[in-house]
Parts: sequence; structure tokens; C-alpha cells
Amino acid sequence: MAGSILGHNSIQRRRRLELIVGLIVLAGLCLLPLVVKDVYTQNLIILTILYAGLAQAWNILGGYCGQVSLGHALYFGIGAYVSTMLYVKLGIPPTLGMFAGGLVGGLFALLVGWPCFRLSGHYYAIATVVVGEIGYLLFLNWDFIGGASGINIPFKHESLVELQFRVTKVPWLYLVIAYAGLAWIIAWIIEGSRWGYSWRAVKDDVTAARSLAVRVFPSKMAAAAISGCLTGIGGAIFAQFVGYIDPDSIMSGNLSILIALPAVLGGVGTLWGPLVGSALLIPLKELSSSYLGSSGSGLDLMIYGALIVLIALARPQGLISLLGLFRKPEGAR
Amino acid sequence: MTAELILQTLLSGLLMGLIYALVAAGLSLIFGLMDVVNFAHGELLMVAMFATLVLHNLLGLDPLLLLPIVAVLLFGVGMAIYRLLIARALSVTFNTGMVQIFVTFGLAIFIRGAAQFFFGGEFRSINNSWLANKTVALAGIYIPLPQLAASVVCLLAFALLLAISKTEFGRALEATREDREAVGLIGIDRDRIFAIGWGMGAAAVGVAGVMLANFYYISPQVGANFALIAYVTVALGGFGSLGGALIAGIVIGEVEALSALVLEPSLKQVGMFAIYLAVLMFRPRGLFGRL
Amino acid sequence: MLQLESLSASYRGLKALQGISLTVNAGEIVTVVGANGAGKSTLLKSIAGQVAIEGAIRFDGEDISGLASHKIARLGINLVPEGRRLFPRLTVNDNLRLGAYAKRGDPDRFKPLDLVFDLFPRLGERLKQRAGTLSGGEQQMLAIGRALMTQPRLLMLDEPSQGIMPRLVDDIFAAVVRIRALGVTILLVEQRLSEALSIADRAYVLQTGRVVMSGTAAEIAADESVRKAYLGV
Amino acid sequence: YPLTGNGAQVGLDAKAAYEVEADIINGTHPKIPMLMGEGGGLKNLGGAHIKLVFADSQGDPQKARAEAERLITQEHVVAIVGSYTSATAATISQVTDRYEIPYMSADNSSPSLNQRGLKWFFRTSPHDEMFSAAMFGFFKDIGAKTGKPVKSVALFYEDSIFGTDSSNVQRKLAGAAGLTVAADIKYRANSPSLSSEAQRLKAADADVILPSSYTSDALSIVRSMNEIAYKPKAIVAQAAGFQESGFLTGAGPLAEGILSRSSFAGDAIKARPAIVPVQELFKAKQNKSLNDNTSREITALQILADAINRSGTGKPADIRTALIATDVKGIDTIMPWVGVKFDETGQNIEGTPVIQQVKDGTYVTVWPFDVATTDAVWMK
Amino acid sequence: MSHLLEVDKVSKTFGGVAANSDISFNVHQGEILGLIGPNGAGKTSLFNSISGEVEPDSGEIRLDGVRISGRGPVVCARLGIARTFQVVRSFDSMTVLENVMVGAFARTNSPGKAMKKAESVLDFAGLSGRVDTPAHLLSPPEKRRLEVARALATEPRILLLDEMLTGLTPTEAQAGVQLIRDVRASGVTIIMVEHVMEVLLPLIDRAVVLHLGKVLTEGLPTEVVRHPDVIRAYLGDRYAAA
Ligand SMILES: Nc1ncnc2c1ncn2[C@@H]1O[C@H](COP(=O)(O)OP(=O)(O)OP(=O)(O)O)[C@@H](O)[C@H]1O
Ligand SMILES: Nc1ncnc2c1ncn2[C@@H]1O[C@H](COP(=O)(O)OP(=O)(O)OP(=O)(O)O)[C@@H](O)[C@H]1O
Ligand SMILES: [Mg+2]
Ligand SMILES: [Mg+2]
Repeated sequence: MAGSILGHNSIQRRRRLELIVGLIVLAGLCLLPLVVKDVYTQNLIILTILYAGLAQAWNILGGYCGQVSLGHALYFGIGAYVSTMLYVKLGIPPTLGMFAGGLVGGLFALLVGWPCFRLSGHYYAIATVVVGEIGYLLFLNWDFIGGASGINIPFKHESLVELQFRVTKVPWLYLVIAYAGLAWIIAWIIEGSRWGYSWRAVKDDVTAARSLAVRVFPSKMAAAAISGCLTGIGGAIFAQFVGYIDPDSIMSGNLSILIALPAVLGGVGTLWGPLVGSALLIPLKELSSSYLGSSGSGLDLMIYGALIVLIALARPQGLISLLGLFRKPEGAR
Repeated sequence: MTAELILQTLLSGLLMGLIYALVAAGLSLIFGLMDVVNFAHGELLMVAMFATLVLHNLLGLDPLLLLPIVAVLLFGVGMAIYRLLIARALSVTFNTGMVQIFVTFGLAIFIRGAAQFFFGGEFRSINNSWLANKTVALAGIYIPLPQLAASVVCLLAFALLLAISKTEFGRALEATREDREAVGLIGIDRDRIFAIGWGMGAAAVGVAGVMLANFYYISPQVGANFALIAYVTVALGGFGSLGGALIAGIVIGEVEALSALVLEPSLKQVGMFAIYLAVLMFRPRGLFGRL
Repeated sequence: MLQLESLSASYRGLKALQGISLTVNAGEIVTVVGANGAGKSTLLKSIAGQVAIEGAIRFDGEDISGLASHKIARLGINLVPEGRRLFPRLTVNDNLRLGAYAKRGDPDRFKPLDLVFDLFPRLGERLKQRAGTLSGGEQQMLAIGRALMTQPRLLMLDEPSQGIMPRLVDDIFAAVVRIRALGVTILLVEQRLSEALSIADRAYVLQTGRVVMSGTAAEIAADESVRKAYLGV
Repeated sequence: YPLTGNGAQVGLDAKAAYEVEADIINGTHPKIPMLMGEGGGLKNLGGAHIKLVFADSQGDPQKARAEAERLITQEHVVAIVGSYTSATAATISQVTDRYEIPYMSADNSSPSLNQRGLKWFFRTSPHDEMFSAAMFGFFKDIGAKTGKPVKSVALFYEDSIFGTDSSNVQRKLAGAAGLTVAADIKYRANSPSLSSEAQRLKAADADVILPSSYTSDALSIVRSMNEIAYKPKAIVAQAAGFQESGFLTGAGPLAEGILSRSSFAGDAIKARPAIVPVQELFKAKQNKSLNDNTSREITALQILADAINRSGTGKPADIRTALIATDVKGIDTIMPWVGVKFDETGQNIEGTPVIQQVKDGTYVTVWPFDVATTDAVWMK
Repeated sequence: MSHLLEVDKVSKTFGGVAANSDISFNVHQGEILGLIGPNGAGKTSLFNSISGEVEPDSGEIRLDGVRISGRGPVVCARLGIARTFQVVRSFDSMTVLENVMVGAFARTNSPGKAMKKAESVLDFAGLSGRVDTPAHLLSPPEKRRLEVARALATEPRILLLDEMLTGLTPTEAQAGVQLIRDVRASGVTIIMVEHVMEVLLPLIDRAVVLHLGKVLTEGLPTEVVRHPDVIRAYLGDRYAAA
């Protein structure tokens, strides 16, 4: 019976179910501001959802397409700088600027992909780290964009278009929900489309994929563009949210890993993995450093590190596998 | 720019390059020969440096004398890491590659936290060793002794590792990487082989740590300064090639030194990374990579 | 020599073997027959210690169930696995010599090389070639040669003729007979039933993880239902 | 403060410094001859105690911002003191302005911070322009005194906000003073090797090297210079790493003779009698002497506590009013400053730095000559 | 008679090893061509050239008179060449249906159409009961069927089968043979490599024998197996008598 409502075969059924659950989750998130009033928790939720979106963006390239990029901070930083520069220098509001940031981020992802997609395995991973690092160093030394001093986004006046809010966090909450929702829905659409199939095929077996007329390089480039673009938008939002950007905080290699980590621990190449991963990891990281970090003992790092190890070992298929509902068919790899 | 300046720069590039190679040697073994990305490599280096410091303060022995002790210690650490974590990471059937990456990444954070916990964030140095701050002059060129010693040790370490990789054990290690299941069928205990491999890799890092402690400061973060360069060195040399790592280390040291001389020094790493990327464009498997 | 008692094995809850009991006597060639997915490979892998099992495996009267695979190999049980599982980037020579790795310290450990080159002269000609670039048949020879280097007492072969050209198929069966003549006990899994049954002493028939029939090779070969089910006649 | 990461030690020391000062304000003990030195809490608030809440910025602006918000909304602090790196100060100062909470910057020295039109930002310590001005003032005086004037300088600074800000001011001042900039070297922070950089310094061989570095690179560069047997005529550091105890012990003999600007003169115990007892308390806690940073932190909290006391209510707005009205004399602090008095940007205009020199492993004050405890060893 | 596929003087060497040298033969529309020869004769290498996986060093391969060699696997697949692999390659993170959909997307952009196509092909290949099984859980013969289904989903004109019947019991091989016949009946031309003569000979219309990278002989299966060189190099003694 359920079958007839949801679709005639298992794939369609699963996809419709996912969409419905997605909408429910979205609705649930939208109600959050009614429940959570304190600014600190709101902050935490905003970050978590932002990272869910970023991790989803990473997941498109790293998860579905299997290109483990450890240089996503580059696209993040570029998105942040583009929108911030547009705003600070030209007065273009970040609501527009973030799309420009996304565009440039996507372009750079293509630029990086062009040479790097010829590399395989660890060579690719290290090359992305290096590209990210080069970007970081260049930005650090580029005086026009503030160099190491970064850019301060001054608070001018309350404005929705310019994403300036004095103390309230609620608009931010909705903005990141929209962002993560966008990333999620893009992933959902792609998962069921030709591209999604191409990517997963490329990830599993390039030779076989090619023999089935999957154009490997363009597929990877498409994944990179979408992933870079979404990451860039995320960077732009983050810049405006924090109100200050400098290469150290938004372009470092650590950030690249932090973008990838929720997707990997949550469940790589799955629709829900990034969300679940961020929901656990980001609050844990923030809370432990807030409450344990102030002793300066390194205890928070120990706990955080140990947890990553434990999750990776105990749940190699990702935390998502704990949630039976969206589990891939038994024993899927 | 005088000839002397250039010569001096080339020399420090060479010495530094050999140090990079020494740091990369262990990584090359673990990364290249066993195909495991070890993101905790820099942290192992840091552990070795702290071990040197602690033993130096405790026993009053010169770091050079501590070399075997730290090497053995790190050998044990490497074996333990393999047995406790990596063996498990390898046995998961599910996206093994990523699990490895993030297990070692988590381990790195953990070790860094632990170092902070036990030693605090203070920068420490060993000043009263035999070699500390000593320099000899040769025809107007200055050769710092600690770096010179490290370079010699580097060459020795590579010779030793190369010799080991040519032994039957070396081939067993390679075979185990090729097919972890199948080696059991011919009576090879893969966990033992890999544990020893990790031990050797970590011991090599231990040696690097001792030599570095002679002239570099020690702090919980110090590993990060060398780790990225070590990855680039191994990838530039090509996975699976020890000789490649040695040559790549020298290339990177020279490129760094020269670009610091002619470019803005803050951009010297860009020069070194750019060379790496350029090489990869023409040789996607590094200079001498087989994998 | 080898005795299995109600052996069961499963992959992630899927039972691949259920209550297998089977005996191999010293000096025999025993063959296991069955359709695809019947569990033949699983059976051999269980004995070699590569699959988690329940039940008992006795080798020379000693229980070896649960032992790590390299320990079982050191006892003299050896498997030439399905798909050969060579070390493709190592040379033919290294592949062979690694077969004797467990016997380090034994001065005679490379002695079986003579036997291997005698059985498969082709390998002797290709010592420096990387195993991965050998053709299918040569790889199969190398896999058997590598197993012989461990000086096995029980040699298990999983479909040694798969992907082998007709001319070599006979060579391989001939080699199996010769190896037995040297005192090695053999447990053989083959899809070329008639050939396998013609060299075997005894046979077991496996169906969906259970032994459904056993007897001398001649009896099995003559059985009407076997001929129908597996020989397509 | 960064309690983890490369700057961790700085954060840990700062924590101790604040705790010491809070104990002085709250506790009962013999009177220490300085402002708020009687103990017993805040008199005007019925002896209320100062309660410190620490938060770890990890040197990350985002984190600093979130923690500042947490402190304000969750812990209901009435003011924030901090935060070492300029990047974190940038976001914290935004938060405090939005929430209208006074922000007392203890040790950020970036001149741009107080020029952003922030209403709730206060800084007791001098900033880089004042510091660098002091250095060049010192050059003039010492040149006149010893007859060995400075003709050229070499800038050597890390590629961070601190390094670039500091060098920008120095470049400007050098130009104004008619000195040649013989080398202008921006280097990569935390490099494994600074030997090429040392060679460039050697090639330039300026009269004075002006480094702006944190501890790690301070150690690296003096060692690298030693390796190529380069003994610069003089090094005058923009404090930071050069003032850290990790540098002094790590560099050992190599640190000897290095000059550094400082806002603190630990040896000026005659001019500032409060130093001795405070020093003792700090030593008991952290097993090291007060330095440039920790002393500034103590003073920042002291001034803030005084303002809270004078506000009479402990409400942020009243504290701000009290801060604006602050006029403390140098003698009431442990600092060698003229005093503490904020201008309209929140900057203390009476924070006058000193120049110190390493002698036998510790810093002694050599300039201004009236607070100096010894003569400078100048260009041997 | 028109030739659907022409292999014209194709050569390929791998670092000194001449895997194929100067190979020429034609394939007719609608036939089942057997490609046989000793291990290492160059059969798989030739498949790689035809399917575009590798570019021949010299020579040309034409489909309907259009050159396809050297134009890459994607173009070849678009033009109607599909293949299976000697060592089975499946997309292990996907289900059977999803695997086949990858193939179906070669002809359509619509997920709905691709799914319908995949379902009908799976039905044809006898895998309709396994659509939701993850590919890596299939048994070897099922995996080979999956490869065939996936290849068929690209709507090929020529299907290259590399040892697709290997490792099957004779009875199972019969079922595979039936599938191949059905495929041919649906209008797809087939080239197949196989070492099991008992299965192969009755199935094929014609055989091309490779040896040491060259064409040794070609002709009807019954002729070919009597060729003394073929017996000497490939079949061995037991066919000598037959
Ligand atoms: N690694 C594995 N994971 C999950 N299931 C497996 C695995 N290997 C085998 N199986 C399943 O176990 C059962 C027995 O497989 P096995 O390989 O032992 O059969 P077999 O008789 O050797 O078949 P074949 O003739 O194809 O080699 C099959 O249903 C198969 O699908
Ligand atoms: N990539 C390669 N590098 C080096 N040699 C190769 C390569 N590919 C194939 N060869 C060699 O080319 C020859 C032909 O190989 P091919 O795989 O085409 O044989 P085949 O006829 O398919 O054999 P089989 O029946 O055993 O599968 C072999 O000698 C093989 O070693
Ligand atoms: Mg089998
Ligand atoms: Mg082949």
C-alpha cells in the first residue's frame, strides 16, 4: 500500500521517503528559534547547521564522487573574501555577494580540478592540501584584501539585505537553515539524477564507468563546481556571521578537515551523513572547548581526538548507520 | 648577491633538505610502503622530541647518546599504534581509505592534547647538548654542526631503511601491502609484519626527533611545522620509493632556501609547493613513484 | 589427516556453510563438487582460517579452528585461492621465495624451487617478470608454485583450471597428480567435474552449504542426479 | 585567550596573572601600595568580589566571538578583558559594542583596534605606534649619549596581523627619522627553517634589527643567525616572543644583549614599589616572573576593577562612564607608565613604554634613562 | 555482406611485449564471433582496443565504416560498443538496479526512463529478483549477469564478452549460453572470449584464433579446432584425437 503512494519500486520509495523526512526535519529546524532562546545555544545551532551544509557540499565531491578533497577551505575562503570585498569596498550587499562568492568558489574548484583530477588516490588528496595551502599563503600576503590583518566588517545598521543584525541570531538561524536545506536538496536531486549515478560509478570503478559512457573527467568537474560553489556560499555566510575574516581563521588546512569530517563520520556519500555528523561533532567540539578548554590542559583535544578515532573505528560506514530508517540495503559499501 | 651568499644558501638548503628527508623517511615507509596515510606523523615527531627532552633532563645524557633509546621507544609507540588502532582500521570492510585518514587524524589531535596536558604549551629547547649552537667555518661558509650531524644521520637512516627494504622482510612488507589476506596463506603474519613496519617508521621519526631537538624548539605544535612538508616530500618522491623521498627532500630544501632568498620569504613555501604541483603535472606519480 | 565436524560459516549473518562434516585422509585427492555459491570456496577458506567459523576442524587430531590463517599455513595447510591472489607488483622470483618466508632459518627452504621449475618450466623462464603482467595461465602456475614453496602437507586448490586454456588444463591436472605422488594430500575444488573426478579418490557434493552426498569419485561420477545437476547431461 | 594552540603558554600565563590580581582585589592581605591594593573586594559595592570567568578563544576569531557572547549572555559578565591576538580582539570588540559591555584590551597592540569608532573599547596598554615611537626615541637618545647613532634598520616580521602592523609603523617611523631600511623581510611564521632569512639579514647588516616575532620564530631566528656566525650590532625587538621566558631559557646565551621594548619594567622596584609583592604572588602561582604581557594583564584588570568600584552599581553603562573618567597615576600601578587616562577612542594616552635589555638571562630596563636601572650595552 | 566491425591491422605493445600485432578481421552483423587463443595471446588487449579503453599503436578499428579506435571508451560506448570484463567490475556501493541504471543513462537523461530501461534489462537477464541487492553480495555468476545487463542497458550494437562463462558448472553454463542466444536474438552482435570449448563451440558462428598477438586462423568453429596449429598451440592433446 505504502508502495503505491511512494512509488512503484524501492528506489523511488526510498527517495520519496527521504524527501518527506527531509521536509519534516526542515520544519523542525524552523521551529527551533521558538524553543531555543539563549544566544549561546543559538550560536551553536547556527554553526552546526552551517557545517551540515558545508559538509554536504564537500560530500558531493568527496562522498558521491569519491574525490577526497582536503583543500575545501580554499573555496570557503574565496567565497568569504569575494562577498566581503564586494560589501566593504563596493557596498554590494552580501545577500547578492554570497552568490558571487559561490560562483567564484565554483570557478576555483574547476581551476583546481583541471590539473588535480589527473591524480589518483593519495596523490590527489595531498595535492588538494597543497593547493589549499598555496591559496592560504597567497591570501596572507595579498595586501589588497587586507593580508594577514584580515577584513573587519563594521556594524553599520540593522539590515536584512546586508545581513547586519545587532544582537539577534534568529535571522542567521533561518539563513543557515536555508543554506543547508539548499545543499541537501541539491544533493537529493543529484542523487537521483544521471550525474549522481555517474559520480557514484566513478567512485566505485572508473574503468567500468567509462565503458558505460560515463564521461569521467567532466563528471568530476561538475561535482567540483557544485561542491566549490556551495562551499563558497557557506564561506560568505560565515564571514558575514563572524564579522571579521582573516586567512588564518578561514583558509587554514584545519578548516578543510573540519569541513570534511562531519561528512565522513556521519556517513560519506549519503544524504543524511553530513547532517548527522555535524549534529554530533560540532556541538561536541564547541562544548568541549568551551567547558574543558578554558583549563588550557588539552583535555578537550584529547576527548575530541579520541572520539573521532572511536567513531571512525566503530562506525566506519558512518553514524548514519545507527539510524535504521535511512540505512542503505544490508551491508552496503 | 655574492657567491658566498649563494653557496651558503645552497648549503643550508641541502642541510635542511636532508632533515626534511629524514623526517619524511618514516612517513615514506608507512605511507609509501604500507599505503596508510598517517596524519599523526608530525605528532610522532613531536613525541620523539619531547622524549628526547625528558630523557635529557632526567638522565643528563646528550641527545646523541639518547638516539638509540628514543628510536627503540618510538619503535614501541609505532607498534602500539598499529596494534591498537591501525590494525582495526585496516580490518574494516567499509571505506577503509577514509577510516584510515580520520583515525590517524583523530590520533594526531589526541596526541597533541596529551602533550599539552603533560607539558603545557611552553616552548622548550635543549641548549647544553654537545652540538647545540656550534658552527664550523669552512672557506667562509658556515656549517652548523647539529644540522650537519642530522644530515649524516639522515643518510645513514636511508641506507639502513633501503637495506632493510631489500631484505626478505622488505619483500614481505611489500607483499603484505599488495594483498593483506593472501599473505596469511603462505604463513606470513600480516599484523606482525605491519606492526614491525610501523615500528620502523616510527623509529625513523624518533631519530629525526632526536636530531631536531638538538637545534629546534619543542612544543606540542611543533609537528605541524614539519608534517605538511613531509607529506609533500613523500608524494614528490613518489609513494613506495625511499630513494625518491631522499631526493625530494633535498629538492624541497633547496627550493625553499632559494625562494626565501629571491622571493619574499613569507612566500617561500609557495615556491616549494608550486614546484611540487608542477612535477605532479608531468609525473602524476611523483619523481620515482611506483604506486 | 583433516577432519571437519559440523562446520558452519557465515558472512554477515548469511549462512554460507551449515554443519559440514568431511574427512581427508593422508595421501588422498579429495574433490568437492557443487554449483556456484554452494559454498565450496567458503569451505576451503574456512579451513585456511580466513573465514570466521563454528564447529571443529581437526588437523592431525589437533583442533585448529579459530587459529589465525598464518598459523594454519605454518602447520602445513595451504590454499591456492580463487582468483590467485598473487603479489602483482613483485617479481615471479619474489612471489615464489616469499612462499618460503615462514621457514626462515631453514637452510633447505628454497629446495622446492626445483620441483616448481620442473612442474612449470615457464616460471623458470620468467623469474624477473612482475607477477601482475603474466597471462592468466602463467599466474595460475605461479599461484600453485608459491603454495608448493611452503612445503605443504595438505594442498587445497580452488578452481585451478579457471581461465586456463584447454592445453594447460590437462597440464595442471597432471601436475596435481604428480604433487600427490610426492606425498602431499590434496583437497580440490573444480568446475571441470569430469576431469576432477577422474583424478580424485573421493568426492563430496555440496549444495547450498550442506554436504548432500559423498563417496568414491567413481560412485559420484556415476550418480545420475549428479550428472544431471552438474554435468548438464 | 588562546589556551591551546601555539599561543597556549601565553594564555596560561595570562590566566594566572588575572587570578593573582583578582586575589589581590578580593583577598585579605597586607596592603599593596597600588590602586585596589587593599584587598577586601569592591568597597563601593559592599565589598563584592571580582569573579573571573575564563574562556578559550583558541586564537580563532569565530570562537572568540562566540565565547564573548557566551560570557555576556550566559555568564552575565559586566566586562570582558583580553585577548592577546588582534584577530580575536577584532571580533570581541564588535560583540561588546553590540551588547554594550565594556571591553578592556590588556595586551593587543594593533593600532587599528581603537580606530574603529568603537564606544565600548578601552586599552590600558600602549599600541604599536607608541611602542615603535619609543624605540626610535631610544635610538635618538642612545645615539646622542654614546656617539654611535643608528643609521640603518632591518625590519624582520612575521606574516601575521601583528607582524605586518608592527612593521608598517616601523617603516613609517624609520622614514620619518631618515634611517635607511636595509632589509625588509616578511617571513612565514613557524617555518621549519629561517636560515635563508638569517642570511639576508646578515647580507644587509643593518645597525639595528627590528624583529616582530612570537616565541617560536624568535628562537629560530637567533639560532639561525648564530649558525652562520652573524652577530648583529643590535636587536631591538617588538617584545612579543622575545619577552617570553621560553625564549630566554631556550635561547640561553644567544639572547644576551637583545633589547626589547616593554610596557613593564620589573626591575624598577624603587619607582614602583607594588612590583615586589605582586611579583611574589605571581611567582608563587606560576613559578616565573612577571613579564610584559602578564603585567599588562594585571594592570588591565586593576583599572577595570577600579572602574567597576567607582561605578558604584556594577552596571556596564556606569562602568563605561567610570572608565572614561579614569585618571590613575603611574605610581599606583606596577607599570612604569605616566598613568592611565583614556582618550575618546578608548586608548590610554599615558602608557609610556620602556626599552629593556637582556643581561645575564633577564631583562633590565635601560631607557628612558630616568627609570633605567642600568646602562645599555650599545653596539659593541 | 556488410561488415559491422572492421579490425584493420591493429597493433599494440606494452613495454616490449607485443600484445597485438597486425590483427585484422571483420565481424558481421548479427553473428556470434568467438575469439580464442592461448593465455596471453592478446584477446583481452584487443577487447580493450575495440572498446576504446586503450589506443592501438597502429591500425584502425571501424564500426559501420566509422573509425572508433583511439576515440576513448565513452565515444565507443555511445556509438554502440559494450563490454564485460574478465575480472568482474561492479559498482559495489550500489544496488543491482542502480548498477544497471548507470548503463541506461548512456542513452537518456531522465531517471524515470533509465529506471524503466534498467528494470526491463534486468528482467531479460534473469536478475529481476535481485534488483535491491547490493552488487557486492551477488554470487560470481550473478555478477557476470549483472555485467551483461549493465552493458545491454547502453543499447549496444556489439557486445564484447570476456570469459563470461568461466567458473560455472556445465549446467550453469547452459543457462549462460541461453542468455547469450537471447541477446543475439534481440539483434546485438556478439564477440566472446572463452576457454571452455565444450560450451563455446556449439554457440559461436565463427571463430578467430589469436596466438602470440597475431591472427593464427579464422573460420567455422568445426574447421578451426581441427587446424593443427590451433591444436598444438591452444587445444592440446585431448583435441588432437577428436
Ligand atoms: N565475501 C563474501 N561476502 C558475503 N557473502 C559471500 C562472500 N563470499 C561468498 N559469499 C556468499 O557465500 C555463498 C557461498 O559462496 P562460495 O564462494 O563459497 O561458493 P562457491 O561454491 O565457491 O561458488 P563458485 O563456484 O562461484 O566459486 C554464496 O551465496 C556467496 O554469495
Ligand atoms: N598493461 C600491460 N602491461 C604489460 N604487459 C601487458 C599489459 N597488458 C597485457 N600485457 C601482456 O600482453 C599479453 C596479452 O595479454 P592479454 O591480457 O590480452 O591476454 P589474453 O589473451 O586475454 O590472455 P588470457 O586468456 O590469459 O586472459 C600478455 O603477455 C600480457 O602479459
Ligand atoms: Mg568458489
Ligand atoms: Mg584475457
